[in-house]
Amino acid sequence: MLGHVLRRLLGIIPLVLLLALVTFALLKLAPGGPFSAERALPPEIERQLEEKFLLDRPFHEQYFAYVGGILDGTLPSLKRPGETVGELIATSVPASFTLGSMALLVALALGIPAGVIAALRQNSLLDYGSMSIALIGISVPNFVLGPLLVSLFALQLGLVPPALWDGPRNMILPAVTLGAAYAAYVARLTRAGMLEVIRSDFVRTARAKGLSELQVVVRHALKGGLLPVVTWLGPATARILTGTVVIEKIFNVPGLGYYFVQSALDRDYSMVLGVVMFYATLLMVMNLLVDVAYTYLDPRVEL
Amino acid sequence: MSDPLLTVRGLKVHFPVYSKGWFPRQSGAVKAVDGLDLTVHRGEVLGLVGESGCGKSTTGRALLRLVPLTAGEVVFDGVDLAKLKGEELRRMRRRMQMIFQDPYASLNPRMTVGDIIAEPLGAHDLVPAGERQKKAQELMERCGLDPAFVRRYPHEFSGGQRQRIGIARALASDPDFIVCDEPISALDVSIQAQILNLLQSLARERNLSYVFIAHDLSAVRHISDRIAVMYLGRIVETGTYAEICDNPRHPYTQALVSAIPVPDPVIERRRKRIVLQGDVPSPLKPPSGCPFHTRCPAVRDQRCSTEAPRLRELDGRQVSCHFAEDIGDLTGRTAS
Amino acid sequence: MSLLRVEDLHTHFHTEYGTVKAVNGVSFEVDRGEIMGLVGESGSGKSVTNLSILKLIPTPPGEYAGGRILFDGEDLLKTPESKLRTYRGNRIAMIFQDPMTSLTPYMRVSRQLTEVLELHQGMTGRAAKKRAIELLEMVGIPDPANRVDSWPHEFSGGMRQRVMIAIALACKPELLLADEPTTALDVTIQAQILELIKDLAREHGTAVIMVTHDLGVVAGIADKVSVMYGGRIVERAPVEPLFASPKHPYTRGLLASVPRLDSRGELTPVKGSPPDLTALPPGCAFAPRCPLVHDQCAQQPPWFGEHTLGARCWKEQA
Amino acid sequence: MAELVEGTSLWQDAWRRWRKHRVSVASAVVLAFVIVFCAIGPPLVQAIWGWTYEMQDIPLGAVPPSAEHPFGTDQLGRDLMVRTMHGGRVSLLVALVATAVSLTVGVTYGAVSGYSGGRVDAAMMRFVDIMMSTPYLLLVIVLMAVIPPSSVSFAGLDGSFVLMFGALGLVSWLVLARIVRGQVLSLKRREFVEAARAIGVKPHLILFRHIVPNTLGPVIVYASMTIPGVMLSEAFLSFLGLGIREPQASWGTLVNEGSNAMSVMPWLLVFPGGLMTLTLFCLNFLGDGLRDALDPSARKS
Repeated sequence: MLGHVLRRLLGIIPLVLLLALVTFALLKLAPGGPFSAERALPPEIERQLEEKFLLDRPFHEQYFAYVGGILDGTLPSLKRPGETVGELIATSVPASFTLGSMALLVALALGIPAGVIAALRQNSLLDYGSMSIALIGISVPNFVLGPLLVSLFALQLGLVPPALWDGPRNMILPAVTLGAAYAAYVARLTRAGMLEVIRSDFVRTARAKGLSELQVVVRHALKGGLLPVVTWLGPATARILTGTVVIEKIFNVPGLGYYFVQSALDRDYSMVLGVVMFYATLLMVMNLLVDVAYTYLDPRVEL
Repeated sequence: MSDPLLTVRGLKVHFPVYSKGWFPRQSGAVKAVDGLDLTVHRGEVLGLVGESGCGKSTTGRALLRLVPLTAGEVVFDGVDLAKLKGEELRRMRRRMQMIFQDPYASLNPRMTVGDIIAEPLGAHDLVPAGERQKKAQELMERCGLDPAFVRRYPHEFSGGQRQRIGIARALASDPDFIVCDEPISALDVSIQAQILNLLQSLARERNLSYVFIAHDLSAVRHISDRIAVMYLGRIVETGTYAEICDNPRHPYTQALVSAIPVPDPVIERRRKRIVLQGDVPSPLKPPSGCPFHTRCPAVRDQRCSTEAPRLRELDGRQVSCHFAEDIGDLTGRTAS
Repeated sequence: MSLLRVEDLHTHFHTEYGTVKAVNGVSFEVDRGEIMGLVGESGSGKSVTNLSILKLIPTPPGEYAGGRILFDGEDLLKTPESKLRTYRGNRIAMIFQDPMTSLTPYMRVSRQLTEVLELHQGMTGRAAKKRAIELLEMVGIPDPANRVDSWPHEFSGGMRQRVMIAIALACKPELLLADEPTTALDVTIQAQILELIKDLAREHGTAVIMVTHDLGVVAGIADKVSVMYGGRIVERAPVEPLFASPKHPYTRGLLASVPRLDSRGELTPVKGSPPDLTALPPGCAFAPRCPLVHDQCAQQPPWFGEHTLGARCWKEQA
Repeated sequence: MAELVEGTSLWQDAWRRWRKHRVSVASAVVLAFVIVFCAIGPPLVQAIWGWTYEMQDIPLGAVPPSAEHPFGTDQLGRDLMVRTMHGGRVSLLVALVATAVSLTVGVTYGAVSGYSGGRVDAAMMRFVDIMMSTPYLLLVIVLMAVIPPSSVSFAGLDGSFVLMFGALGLVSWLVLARIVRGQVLSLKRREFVEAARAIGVKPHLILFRHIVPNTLGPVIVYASMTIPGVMLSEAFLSFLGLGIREPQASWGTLVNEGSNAMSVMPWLLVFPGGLMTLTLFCLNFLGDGLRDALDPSARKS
């Protein structure tokens, strides 16, 4: 088990490097460079800048220099003089991370109970109601929901400040906006998973033992019913990572996501590369964690 | 008995097992069939019995070369199927057919019954396209189905009727040889006899040869001329139905026969059973020596665990047990 | 008085294709220490009868549409759920057909055993564990002390069925409901399991209802037999007369259509197909397939005494 | 001979089941209205009022909905209704084409992988695994950000469209490839395919008569669920300013503009956002109904 986890962790390294290579190649292949797009930059200065950032070197030298610089944290941003990629990521990650994990929490805290109840009361009004709400929840894009929530709760009711990021009270709206669709999705997954388990033979066995309905659900059904949700957590991380990009824009959250889009538009090679590598590592580690969690939940699965 | 239609020698079917991980490597093999010899004569029904996982279904598929063969030869009417390729093999399939266990899974749910039954006719260009449906209806009638239902779909039929469709399809190309893979075990008890009788009368009427695979020795006894008993990928005993069922010599056959309940309380309560201990070993790691020695009630000495017994002649049947002469009847009955 | 007395039980299922009368007026009784075989094909209502006794049919879509189930004098259909729970797994235990899916895959075998002991006997901790090991030993699991903490998937099918039996017997039930307990197993394993159930029933004086479609199994294990067809019991008899001189044409048909290991006589199949439970005929459900059918059969089903022996057939009573 | 009895195929069966799913049928009807609205709207508006989606009236500026401008106008005085219709055309077109791309790639890839089996299959699925464990949407963002649309314009289509078709098609085929592969693998082992081999049916007929028609159900279900996802992704990228570019409009870009002016000009968000949400609703409900009707495993419930 431990050996396997270590092997998987080591396996992440070449994958991240490969991904960095693809990204870097993409950036270089696309017409235009980081400084060519800018207005009225004398060729002399452009050449100086390119020299400074090693952009005149052969491709492989650049690649190794950039990746090395990211790994030891010394690579400077091309567009924000005086700041390194490492510092920029370090200062913007906490906001994104808080937002993402709160959204996930919202999703699980709303979705799981809703799904369980819908499954236990299958074909009841409660089931149809909550599942219709869930389907509606999936259908509202968060960039529509966000402004609506802001206008309702911040501008009309004045309950929370509209677009600030300076305290837990202000995190509610962004987290709910981001989490809503995932909550709906989790509810559907949980319902489907629970329905499958609740009809299985071993749940009938548990009832035949004389357990109460609550004991049957909690001890025998829940673990299996939640397996689809656990499987979903891996890809969910990826989606939440990109989801934060939009939310950060709507709510003016000083996080990593919007930074990333901006640097891609600016062709800030070092920043883009840094964020891609950071996100890729994070995502792969999350996937590994999900796989490990899975083996604990389902003893039949081996890593 | 007439000349052999099908002869199998040293047949092995191993399924590779791969290690987990990003770059899987073969880490072993499930030895589903592991050195099997068999003969089927023209017009003969050979019963193939054994418990789940003994490799009987794989054997059935190997006889038609529906699974890749690891080693050995399968000679059908003088042609070694193991050496045939592509189109040659496909043409050979006209003469050998299969009836499957699961009447729900073995019919394409998106085709009409007529198209399903007529498919072999098209595959081998036996009947002009315009007459195929009519031929399918004749086959339906022969198999006890209402030919008016030729345009219905499989899901509109019951299990027993579906099995009749499967039989009609197998007959369409007028084969000499049919592998019946547990054709009745998925059916209701009251339907099983209908299908058994149908299979039996078809065999007589068309001089068909069957390999009839089942785990139910009673049904096998009913329909077979000879019976072969399998355990862990090998034949442990083969003989006429009476030899196998009334006077088995291999300890495994004896245990199997004694374990099958007889629907008669008077006899049932008098019978002595050989209750085998433990489970069938994994075909991934079959035991050394005789594959049955780990559960054998008559296991003797070192020889059983080191030397694999060969299938040899004994009183007219074939047995693979080192001590078949000595062990006698393990239930203590007097030999009849 | 009998330990269990089922009177005119009706269990229906409401589906989009109509009401399925799975159990349609079933009566029988079982005494302590007695093994009753409940024989029938798939869809005859035998498993639903068994599940109804413990009220394990999900409602909806199921419905207990009538009748009484008297267990030790108490009507289980009227017993409140909370009290019924103290019977389940305790005074009445159940084993199911498929041992591969009947144990919770996410729970160790030890926990699944101690759970019942905890619930019904208040045993906890080490005492419960010790008892769990004893139970596994009793059902013939080799090396139980080491295997008690295994996961179910580490056991073979036969071993899992033994674990199921150990769970069922944990509280020494008065009534054991066995729902095709050997159908999914190989014959050599079936022989082991049947011996086990027989011995344990005799030892503890447990009443057993053995649901099966295999007449051979019944012949070997049961004291008396009820044959079901189309949601009703069509014949009731002690085991020997049932096989020696079956009265109902369906029973006769079944016996004549099952191949036997000890002979190779001609098989006479029952013609036709099992009935559609959503559209049962008003008269005898077997009439469309019956060789002896006459006018009377199409009307009222023949009268059949609640607990008398015999066959539910006009021909038989005439 | 007796009269032939006609059967009902599984497709007819599914159709009957789907028709019972009222919400799904209603969604299909609404969806049809939305499509017609977007498709024939722009020429109609032009004929009645004379507006086109790029026609500006800067002095007019942003006005709330009125009889003349049912949805109001934006800051440049462009009629919002015709822009919403046009945006709908673009969004729906992108979703359809990208889904078609993903279907083509995914079905081919999955079928080849599943049908070949063995090492080819293992290698092909490894690649999908790797792709799935990377934040490929970030790569799409990079792609969309750095490639100038003009460099990829194709057959008269705006480059930003082509880029969007490709980018979204390329990221959404992964799951589909897996589903198709799983289907093909299990179908290959199903007895009726084995039966076809035993009969001696020619290999290409096995594939096209026995395997392909039986994968179609899950593929249709998945495709119906992909369309709303792709539409959302398009809007998401356009919202970030990476997709469809001015003067073109999609629902994503319109919502982006609208959300910036939410507090003062709510109609700018409400109309395109509302229509888009309605469309997504209907697509999701439609997909749900199709799944219930076509997916044999879900049918049991």
